[in-house]
Amino acid sequence: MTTPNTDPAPRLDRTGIARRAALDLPDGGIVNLGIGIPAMCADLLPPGVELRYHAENGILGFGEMLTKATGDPNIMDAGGNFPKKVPGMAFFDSVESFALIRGGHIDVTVLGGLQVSRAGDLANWMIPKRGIGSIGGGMDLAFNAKKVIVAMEHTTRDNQPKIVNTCNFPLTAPSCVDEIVTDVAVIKVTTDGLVLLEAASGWSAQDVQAITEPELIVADTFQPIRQS
Amino acid sequence: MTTPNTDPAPRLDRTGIARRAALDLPDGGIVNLGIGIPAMCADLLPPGVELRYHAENGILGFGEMLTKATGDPNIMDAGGNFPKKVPGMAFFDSVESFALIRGGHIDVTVLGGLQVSRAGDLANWMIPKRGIGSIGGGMDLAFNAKKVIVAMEHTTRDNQPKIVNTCNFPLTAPSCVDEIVTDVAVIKVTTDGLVLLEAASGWSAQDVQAITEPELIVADTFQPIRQS
Amino acid sequence: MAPDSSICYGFMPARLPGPDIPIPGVHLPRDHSPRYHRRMPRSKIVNSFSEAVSDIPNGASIMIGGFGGAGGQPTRLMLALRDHGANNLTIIGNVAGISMTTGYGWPDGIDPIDQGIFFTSGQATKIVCSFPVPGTTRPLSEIEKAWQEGRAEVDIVPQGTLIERIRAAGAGIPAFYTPTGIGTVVAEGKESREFGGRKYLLEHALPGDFAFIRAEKADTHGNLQYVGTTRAFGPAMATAARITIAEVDEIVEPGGIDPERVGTLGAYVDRIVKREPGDPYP
Amino acid sequence: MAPDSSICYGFMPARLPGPDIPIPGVHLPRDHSPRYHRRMPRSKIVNSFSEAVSDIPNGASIMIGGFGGAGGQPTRLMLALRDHGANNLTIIGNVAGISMTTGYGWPDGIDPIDQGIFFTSGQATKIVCSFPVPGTTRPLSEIEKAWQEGRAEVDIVPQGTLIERIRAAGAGIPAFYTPTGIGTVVAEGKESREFGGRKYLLEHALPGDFAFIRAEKADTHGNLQYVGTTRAFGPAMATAARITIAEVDEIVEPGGIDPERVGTLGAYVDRIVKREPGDPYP
Repeated sequence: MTTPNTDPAPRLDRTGIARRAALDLPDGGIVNLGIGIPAMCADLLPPGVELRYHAENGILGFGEMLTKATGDPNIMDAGGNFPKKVPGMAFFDSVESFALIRGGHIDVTVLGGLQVSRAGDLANWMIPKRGIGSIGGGMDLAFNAKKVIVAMEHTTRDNQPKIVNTCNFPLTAPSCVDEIVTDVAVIKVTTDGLVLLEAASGWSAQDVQAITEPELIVADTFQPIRQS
Repeated sequence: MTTPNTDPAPRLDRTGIARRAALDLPDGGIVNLGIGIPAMCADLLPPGVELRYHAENGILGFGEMLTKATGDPNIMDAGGNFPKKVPGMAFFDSVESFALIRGGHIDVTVLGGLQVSRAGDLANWMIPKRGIGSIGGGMDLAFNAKKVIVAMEHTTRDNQPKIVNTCNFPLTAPSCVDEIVTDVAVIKVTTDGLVLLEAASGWSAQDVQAITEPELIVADTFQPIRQS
Repeated sequence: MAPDSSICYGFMPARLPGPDIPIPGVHLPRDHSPRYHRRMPRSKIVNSFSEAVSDIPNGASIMIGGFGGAGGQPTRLMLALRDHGANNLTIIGNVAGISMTTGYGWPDGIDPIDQGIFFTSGQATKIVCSFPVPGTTRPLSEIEKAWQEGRAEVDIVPQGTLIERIRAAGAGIPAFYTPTGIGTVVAEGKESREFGGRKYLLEHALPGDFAFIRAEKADTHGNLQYVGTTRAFGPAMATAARITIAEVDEIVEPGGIDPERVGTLGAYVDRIVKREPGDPYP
Repeated sequence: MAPDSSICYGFMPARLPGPDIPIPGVHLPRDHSPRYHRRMPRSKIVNSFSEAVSDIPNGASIMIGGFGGAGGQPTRLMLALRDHGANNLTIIGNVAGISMTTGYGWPDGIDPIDQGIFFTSGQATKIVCSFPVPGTTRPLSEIEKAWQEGRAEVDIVPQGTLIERIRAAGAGIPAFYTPTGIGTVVAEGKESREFGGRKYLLEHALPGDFAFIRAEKADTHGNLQYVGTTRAFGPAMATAARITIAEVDEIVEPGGIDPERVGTLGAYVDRIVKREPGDPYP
């Protein structure tokens, strides 16, 4: 399937995707943000929402980031950034960090995606043509977080759908995704199929469907993508 | 089998048993001492020997004990005693404490015994007529310590053998005992059978055999029980 | 002596502690996996021990932290639950019923409290523990009495297996293999398997409905700091229960606990109750 | 692209790291269980990094602590092993080969070091890790290059499974079940089983011959204190190797580490080497 780019209106930028995903993070929740767009959510929370951030390398309760110049290599997150030491944080080892993840104690994780299937399968760790990839902590998060949000562009660079009937990239986890936030849509994964909740301003449900492989169910509450 | 008490000479007292067992504790080793006679070893070490004591409740590196009046209920050993806070000790939880035991990191444990069999099976946690008993941490120690020494009286109060062909008390662990130190003998468990290494002063090998159910192999080096 | 069926060695409680007992505010996640849905209240501080245990229903399983002696026991939560009066309880602890028979580190002049209080009161009908019977020359514990009279089931688990089963429940591990118990009564009726020439038993995760944890200090996020040997079963139990309640000497603002010294993450703690200063109980 | 057989997902290394490689001073216990016989030297302090790694034989498996970025990496031990020159090594790490391609927390002006040095040098022929390939727009890591050229096998394990397998090796657990990996390439060729309506994979303990651990401080008993996020894989690896070597900034007398702050027990540490003050490497 080749889809010419016939966008009816601009897509959100990466910040817009992150800002929308951030709206679904529960106040007071334990949250793990993947690298890339997911990590941007932290700076885009609605007012009054306070989260307890977890990073796989063994830190809970960080917030503001320092620069490489001001940061301490002994206090990092899993993406190689430098969290500021703030009151209420905790350090621990990888055994405890993954007991927290695997035990189902992460309320929400936001992950990047290469493909998401109709059934909520996620593929995000390997491009088949490279032949090798990095699983990291993402697979444990995808399998075990209470809620999995995928934040990604809706299509590949050559405008191929990333939301597909069946992933042909190696899976990170089957049936794990609860919600997909892209630059043109917010989609909920249900046992009945994918439900289109919101679309970018100027985009109709049909416009979103045109660049989405599985058939979308349009929600009764279908509305423009919220940004606050 | 009923054996009248025809002791040829006095037996060691509990202190004597502990003093002999203490001779086999390796300098610098990680050691767990059970309650009763085993715990007494700590005060009876030969000069120059320094051990790193472990207790199941999550403490390593203690030594001197305080009294209930001077002790702190927040720093206890597994037997309800009050170790003094000394340099180099460490506190940890039960997960780590039993990872240390089960992972084979305890060099020697000295345990009490109700029965030890010819094959080195140990029974020390339940008297069948009571119908119920306490397994505690002893089973993990018996299964997993690198070396298991049983320190006990050689016979029951009515002079029945506690070293038997087959234990009829519920087992703590099969084939776990390396060495038995009693009030009349030191016996090594080998694949060939029980080897009598030492006997109490005034006791011949035959005297020990008379109150021991399995046939004993007398070591070439057979000698009086060492106390230093 | 009670009938044989009232004693077992390391089996799951007859009623698996977990999602089948409704607890207000606790909901099952969509896939019925052992991922517990906790509330995320803005304040975890509860004003009294009685309030902290007030929603414990009949039939709940209660994990009791510490080792079993004086230090590290959540004594005030235990007394509150006794006064609350829920029944048909399953108690999960380590050394159980020994303080009341032997003292076990309790200061002179104070009557020791232990898990036996739930068997004296008749609230508990089952215990899962490693050490319920005092030494041979000691009087019977309240638990042993209840067992002898047929009022309670006793499930005796080797201590290392018990703590690892509790850790497994909190860590998303449904089952694991351990060498401990092969060739003993503990192995009866269980699967065993050889790895690298040695035999091991298959043991299952042991979750609980509520965990009572004793710590020195909590911050308002629920991070806990322990002291000395009071850790014991507490940190693992905090991860393995649907609702974890901490009994602490002090509540501090975030930052009042060194991030290097957090023994239990706030992620695991649902309620915090502060003890009265000068409480005579250890 | 290297042949298929050179990549796998969470299998034991072709040669099980463990007792079959003779290491001076390390003896098997009588029953061939995974209980390692450590020497009990009176002093664990070794004067140089080169001396600390001098007995590492060809074919050994080396666990490298930390997370994989700047903080917590035992960089001086790694460089000493590179200079020592043992070959046919299996490296066990987490994030691997990423610092040298992306910086990953390293200070500006210093060329980053990571596990890739053993693949550049040709000493390592296998790696077990979770994250050996940098992001799609990044250059190839030394590990990926070695794999592409058929010089190295790569075994990619989900991070939570990797650390739990290492912990299991140190904790006497030969195997456990985890949900992570079901329905993915990670599950291929592995046993799975249902517990409580959910499917889980059977995963096996992963021991090592040597562990390189980075800590802030050691006392002369070998107790280690970690700082911040430098813990990561170190504490578990220290328990899982036959010989554990700690690279520390400071060596103190017993008592110089708060007993509440010991992150790795001295029981697990065989050798301690102090870094030079002012070492520019993080």
